[in-house]
Parts: sequence; structure tokens; C-alpha cells
Amino acid sequence: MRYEIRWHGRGGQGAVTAAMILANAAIYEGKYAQAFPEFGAERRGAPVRAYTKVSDKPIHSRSPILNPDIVVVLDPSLPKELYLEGLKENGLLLVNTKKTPEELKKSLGIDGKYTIYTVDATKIALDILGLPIVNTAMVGALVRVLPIVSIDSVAKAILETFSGRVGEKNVEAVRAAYDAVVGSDL
Amino acid sequence: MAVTIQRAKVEWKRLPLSSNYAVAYAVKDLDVDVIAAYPITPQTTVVEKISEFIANGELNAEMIHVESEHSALSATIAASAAGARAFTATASQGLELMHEILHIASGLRLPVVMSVATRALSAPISIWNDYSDLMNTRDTSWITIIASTAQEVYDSVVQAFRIAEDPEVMLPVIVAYDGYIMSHTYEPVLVPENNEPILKYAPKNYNRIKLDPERPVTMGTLASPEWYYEFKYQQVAAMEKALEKAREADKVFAEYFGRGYGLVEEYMTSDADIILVAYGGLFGTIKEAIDMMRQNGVKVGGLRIRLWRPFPAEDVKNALKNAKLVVVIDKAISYGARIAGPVALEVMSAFYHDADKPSILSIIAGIGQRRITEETIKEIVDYSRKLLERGRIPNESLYWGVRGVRYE
Amino acid sequence: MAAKELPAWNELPAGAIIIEPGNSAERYTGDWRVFRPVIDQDKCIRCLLCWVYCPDSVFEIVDEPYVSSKGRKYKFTLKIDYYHCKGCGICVEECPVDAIDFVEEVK
Amino acid sequence: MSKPVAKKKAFRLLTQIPREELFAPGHGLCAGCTAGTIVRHLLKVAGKNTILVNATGCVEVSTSPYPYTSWKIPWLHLAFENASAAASGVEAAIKVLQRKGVIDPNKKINIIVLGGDGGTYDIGFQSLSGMLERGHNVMYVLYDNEAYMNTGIQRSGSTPQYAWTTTTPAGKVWRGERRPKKPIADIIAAHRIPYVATANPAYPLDMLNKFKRGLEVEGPSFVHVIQPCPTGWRFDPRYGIKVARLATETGMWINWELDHGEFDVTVPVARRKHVRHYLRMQGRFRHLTDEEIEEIQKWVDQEVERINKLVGRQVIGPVEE
Repeated sequence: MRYEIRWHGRGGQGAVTAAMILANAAIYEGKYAQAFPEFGAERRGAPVRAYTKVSDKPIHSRSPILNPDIVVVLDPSLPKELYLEGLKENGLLLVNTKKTPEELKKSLGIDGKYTIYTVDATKIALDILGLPIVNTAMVGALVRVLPIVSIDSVAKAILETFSGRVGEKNVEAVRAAYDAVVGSDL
Repeated sequence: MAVTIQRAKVEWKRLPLSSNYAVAYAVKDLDVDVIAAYPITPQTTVVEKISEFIANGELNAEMIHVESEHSALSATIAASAAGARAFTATASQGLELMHEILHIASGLRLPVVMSVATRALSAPISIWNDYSDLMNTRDTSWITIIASTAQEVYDSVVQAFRIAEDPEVMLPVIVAYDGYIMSHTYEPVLVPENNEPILKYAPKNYNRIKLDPERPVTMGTLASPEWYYEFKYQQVAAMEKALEKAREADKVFAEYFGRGYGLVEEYMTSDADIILVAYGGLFGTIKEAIDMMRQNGVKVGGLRIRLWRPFPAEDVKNALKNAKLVVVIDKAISYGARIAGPVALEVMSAFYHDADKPSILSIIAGIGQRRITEETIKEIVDYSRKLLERGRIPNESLYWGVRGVRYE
Repeated sequence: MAAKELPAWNELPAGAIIIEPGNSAERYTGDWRVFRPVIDQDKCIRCLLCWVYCPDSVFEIVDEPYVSSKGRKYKFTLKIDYYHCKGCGICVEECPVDAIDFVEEVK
Repeated sequence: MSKPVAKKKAFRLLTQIPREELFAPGHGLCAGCTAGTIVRHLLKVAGKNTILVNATGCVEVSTSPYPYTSWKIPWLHLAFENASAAASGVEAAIKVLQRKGVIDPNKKINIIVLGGDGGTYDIGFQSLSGMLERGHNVMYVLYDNEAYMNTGIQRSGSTPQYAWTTTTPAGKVWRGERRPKKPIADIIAAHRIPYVATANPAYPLDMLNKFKRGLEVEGPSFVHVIQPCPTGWRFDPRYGIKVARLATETGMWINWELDHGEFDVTVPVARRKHVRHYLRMQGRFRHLTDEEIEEIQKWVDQEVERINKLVGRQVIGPVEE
């Protein structure tokens, strides 16, 4: 089974790093994975997307993900048309917001048959990291709703990327978001 | 020459690396002495990673932060002339700026290695991928390998130094791969825990002719009409030798490390009516498209050109000879030519004198990183089948996906 | 002049590298000369300026003692390598004691 | 930059100049080309343990026509504009190979770039500036004949105002080169490298001492040598050294050095000659009027004044004839 994840954020929020950390965690588990950014010339603040593919078998295709299994939204202020585009029917939508999945569905008028999950990653990031950088927290939330890699592998991937105390704090954020994510089947 | 080699006892670690990082790891494991480079998208992270290795003491090398790519290649080949194992990396405009020195590197027979994260050319400026930059190096007498995975990038850089420094070759080598599509994609790569086996496979030779006060030589001379041609013919012969040596290098690599690639990669070609020919990362997408089409009973296969220069014409012909139609997808344009795909031209010329040959269709696609998905590949194959049924294969390139251009 | 046989491509060193240092000395540049510098050993004061200024290093300092007609003793003698001298005349011009004549080559 | 202990001038007598010739005769430089004189002495000072990188130019083509070389030391030529980049690569290679013990780390290997004015002022300037800024331990020697002589006397950034060249002919509208010579040594000095000097082959001991100093400092050094060209400057080949000497005697060319920030004129001129002595010897200035010559004299007077101020005393005297 191959899972295709699309990440949406703004330049500087770390969507690309999130995509990479998830892939790296899968690779440390012996799985196959690809992580790549939407290749653009964008700078800080511009909407960006990144992709992760995870599979038990080698991944050959280098196509961008047009029909993701799950969309992860780091910044709730992004327009929904941007991140819902191509999301598979019955696909998963994970959003960083203070709202519950029901509230989000209503307020945005989302009518697709998606399973929606929400997590207040900004609060977690502010509490633990002291910065509104939510990418690692969102990886923690993701592996809860789609358990394709273990949270320990995510922790390893983070510690390989960020050294010392920054790494430890980010692992803490991952675990907090893992516990805090809300959804009807959780 | 019979080559027997025992499988090396290598402890591999499986790391998530982009193709750019894979290059940097190979450079480290090959104990390269001098690196001179200038930043350019999407090559930059190669040089950043190598700088990290040097800064941390993991690689004992001199890094020259040159003021241009022209100087990058100049310093690299001069370091090689002074006896060092030398490396540089670039892309796109940077490779164009180096162009003059590309010829000097090969003309002086300096065994440097350069990685190219391929990218489109200005104007208009495009930081995205195609192979226009690389294809402009076609006639510079550089051995050129085009890899399709980050693992192959690592392995190819290792092979490149062995081929380049072979006393019977002594030519520079480019290892190319898709800018962004591969340069910035993380994927699993096996790298050795220690680099001893790598250096055993590609040992350094400090005893070649070099700028040595003990044995002074004059390098970079002037050759009059009665001398010049012979030196150029030496390069022709060295390229021929390089074909054999590249094959051997890959074979030994496979025996030694358990991974090999060949000079071309075939995928489901044996019974294929239609064979798609491509290079670089696109081949992965093509393989998955072939899998999908095969499920629907379409007899389609794929051939990847891994060694671009010298061109492995016999390998290509063997793989393609039984096909009804060969579709070559080029990610570069030779403007003003009816067959504008550089690789298509090469495949066609390989068959030219044969009575029995497949029809060959040239497709241009992916220019400036115009998206190519499995769906695009299926559309190309569907259209090709239609042409085959009509029995009319156009003797000109088709520009796939250009708005305003339609092929009925 | 009969065309001499030049080496084949595979008999030449790769990359047009020259491995014999300073072998241009084999080349005859003496036929560039229209005028020939000739040292008057008796006038020469061994100041070395000709040796210093010559662009073609044709002055050889030979360890041959010399006694001038005025009885001055010199430990060495300067000789001109006419195989290479291009006859530029710098030595003639720079000699402080006019000890170098410039005579037309007779061909 | 800390000033190292001042070195005694190594060369005080012509007899101290090494006899060994590392630059072989049989080269194809024009008869009377003073570049031959300069290169001979450069190699005498540098000795055998030297690698020389040559930019494309007269010296390069004249000394390496396959299968003959005039060089008895390792020599590399890549292209016109990249000699400094190449020298950077050579220096880095020697440094790392010495660190790794492949080359004897105790052996000092001099690395020299030799370039003409085109390869220095113009096309090679970028790579030169890069090499200096990076601090490579390389001595750059510029032999300056004030035009592209190798291609047949075209103007370069070094061509002095009013000089005739094939691309700055003297006609009804143009009076030869229209812009003053670019002050390259000043620009190099602005890189704050340890040693910058100007030299003249007519003053061989001064020139040799400067080559020696340039090689012994830690880091980049630059020696700018005037090189009269009989072919391009239009004078009889026998006058090459005479023209060079007149350049200094008239103040058109001042021999100075900037050693770790300390400036000095190394060849003082007590009584200056009028510039017409220098200009009238050369066919490239034949079209000049007396007024134009006086204009040049004024520029030289100003430059002499500036230099005297820099030194803090009158090292170059007034015009006396």
C-alpha cells in the first residue's frame, strides 16, 4: 500500500521539513518513501506545498501528488480551494486550527466526503517551542490519524534533523500533538 | 581483461538523502581533495553539504569558494593538473558559463568529476528541470552518466572517479540527474559506514603526470595544424575506451557492492511492441505507467539511457530491435532540427544502416519542468499506437503538451 | 625539403603535454638575425649587463680567465650562443663600454 | 596586517643573480621582446620549486608550441581569463596534498601567475580579484605591454591615452586611445593584499628583489612590470631596455612597492626627463602634437606630486630637460 500525503503551509513554516521528517521516519523503519517540495521560487510567506509518499515497496514514480490520500494544512488561513484540490473522495483532511472538525466543516462549508481531523498545533508549538512553528507538531498529529510510521521513528527523524535541545523540544511537540488531535474516530 | 572481485564486506546504513546529498556523501567517501564550486539552484545543497563535511572534519579537503562557475571548473581542473582528486557541481547557467572550460578539461585529459542537477536555460529564466543544459555538453568529450535515483547518483559518482582516473581513459565525467525532481527529493540511500571499500573500488592515483617540480611538464600547449588533429583523435579513441571501461566499472561495482545498473536499463522490453526511451528521473514514472498499461494488456516496455556519452549504441539497438515502435522522450530541444530530441537523433542514427529496424518517434516533453505524470505517458502511448495503426510515423519531433499545438 | 614523418596519434602523449622541459633550446632562432653582435673581449669589462638584459638568454658566462691588453684580469669570459641569438641588438645598445659590435650577417 | 621584519634586499649586485636559466631559448617571442628578459629573471628568483600558470597571451603562445617548451618548471595554461582561478586550484591542491603527506610538507612550492595586460586588466580581472580576496598564496606577475599584442596590437584597459593601436587609430576624430590607463596596481592594492609592487626590467636588481619579496610574503602578491614591445610600440628592437628606462626617468613609470601597507618608491629619480624623450622614441605616439605632449607632461607632473606626497618626501624630482 502506498500513501500519498500533501502538505500545505506558507514559506517559512516548515511544510517542506515536515514532509521530509515523515519520509525520513519511514526510511528509518525500512520502508520506502519520497519527500519533495513543490519546486518554486517562492519566498517566506507565500503558500507552499510539499509531498510525501510512503510505501512498503520501492517507489519509482516521480509525479507530483495530484490526488492525495491525506492533506495536512499547517496554516488555517490558506484558502480551502488550494488544499482541497484533488483530495481523494473519502480522503483525510488534517488542519491546524482551534476549531473542532465539525466546526471547521461548517465554517468553511466543506461538502466533500472527507474525514476531518483538527489539532491546535499553534498552541502546542507556542507552549513548548515558544515559536509558532507547527510543522513537527503536525507530523505528530498525522501519524496518529494515519499510523504509517511509529511516533518513535518520527522522534528519531527529528533528532537527526535538529540537534540538542531544539530536537528534544520538537519531539515533545510531536507527542503533544499526537495526543491532542481530534477526530470522530479517535 | 578478466576481472574477478570478491563481494566486499560493507556495512551499509540506510539514510534519507536527496540526490544532491547523495553526491556530497559520495564526494566525502571518495576522499576528494579539492572542491571548487559556485552556488546555483538547484545544485546548491551539494556544496552546502560538502562544506558541512569539511567544517566538521569529516572530509579533509580544500574548498575553494570561487567567484563564478567559469572559475569553479578552472580551479577544479587546475587542482587535478596538480595531482589532486577534484570535484565540482553546477547546473543550468553555471554549466553554460563553464562551457569553454569543458573542452579544456577533456582536451587536457584531466579526470575531474562534476555533478549536474539539470535545469532549463534562460531566457526566460527557469529554475525548473529539463535537460537543455546537459545536452549542450554533448560534444565536449565528457563522459556523461544520467542517474535516475539518489542511490544511483551516489553509486555513479563513485563509478565516475574510477572511470575518469583509469589510465586508459583519463577524461572528465559528468554525473547528471533531474534538478529539483531528484536533487531535492529525499529517498532511501545506502551509504557505507566507512569508506574503505569505496576507496578500494576507486583508488586514488597520485602518480599520474602532474605539475610536479621534480618532473616538470608543460600542460596546455599550442598545437599547429600538423599536430592538433591527432590530439583530438586521441579523445575519440579515449571515448571508445571509456565505453568498455564504464561497462567494466559497473560490472565490478555490482560484483563488489551488489548493485549494478548497466549502461542502459531495460524494463519489460522482451515482448514489447512499443518501447519508451527516456533518461533520468522520468524513467521511474514511465516504469509505473508501464505497469498500469500492462495490466490493460498493452505490450509496452521502457529503455533508459544511463550512459549518454559515450553512447552505448549496441546496447540500445539490442534492447529495441524487436519493437514495432520506439518512442524517445527528450527533455531538451535542438532548435531548428526536424528531429529536435538529442537522444532521439542518437537512437535513430544507431539504426540508420540497418535494413530491419523499428519505427522511431521523437517526442519533446517536460520542458521547463512541464508536468509529466503516468497519465501523460499513457496519453503518449495511446497516441503512438494510433500512429502505428495508421502506419505513418512523422519524421519530425512532436512537442507534447504545448498549448496551441495539436496532433491529430 | 622532404616532409618528415610525424608521429601517429597513439605515439603522442595525451593532452599535448610536453614532458621534456626546456626542449625549445633545440629550435634554431639564429636565422632570425640580420645583424650579429660580436663581443670585443678586450674592451669587455664583464659588467654582465648584456647577460642580464638579453631576452633570449644567449650570453653564456664561461669560466675562462682572460687578461686584457691593459693587463686587467678577469675570471670569466662572456660568449654568445649564435644558435639562438635573434640579433635584436639590446646588448649592443646597453653595453656601457661599446664592447659589442653589430655586424651585418653575410648570407 | 602585521608588518613582518623588514628583509634586507637580497640582490645588490648583478653577480648575485642566479646563473641557472629555467627559461630556455628557442622561444618564439619577437626579437628584442623584453618579456623574455622579465620571465628569465622571474624564474631565476623563483627557482625550480615553482609552478607557473600562464594566461593566454604572447608569452604563452610563444613558449609552448607543441612539441617544444621553453619552460623548465611545471607550467599550466588553461585559457585567457582564468589563470588566477587555475592558480587557486593549484595552490589548494598543493596545500591539501602537503597536509595529507602526498607531497613533502616541508618543501615550499612557489605558485606564480604570469599574465599580460589583456589577461589582467580586462578579461582576467574577475578571477584575479577572486583569487586575491580568497587569500591564496600566489604571486601574480603582470607583464604590461599596454595592448593586445598577441592578436596584433588592439587596445586594452591598459593602453595609455593618445596611444595608437589598430583599434584606436589616430584620425581626424580620434587621437589614438581616448581614455587614460586604468590604475591596475592601485586597484589591486585596494584588495589589501600583503605585497604590491611595480617594476621595470631596465632596473633588474629592483625587479628581482620585488619578485623575491612577492614570493616570500604569506598570501597573495602582485608585481606589475612594464614591458616595452618593439612591435606594438613601434621602435627598433634594440631600444627595448632604453625605452623602459626612459619610462622611469620621465616619471611615466614609477617603481614603488606597498609592503604590508607601507608605501615606498624604490627607484628614486632626482632629476626627471621631459616625457617627450619617452614618447618621441615610439611610433605609437608619432601623431602627437607638442600641445598633446605637454598635456601628458602635466598628468605625469600631477602623478609625481601625488606619489611624493604619499612617500612624504620628494622621491621623484622636477623636470630638468
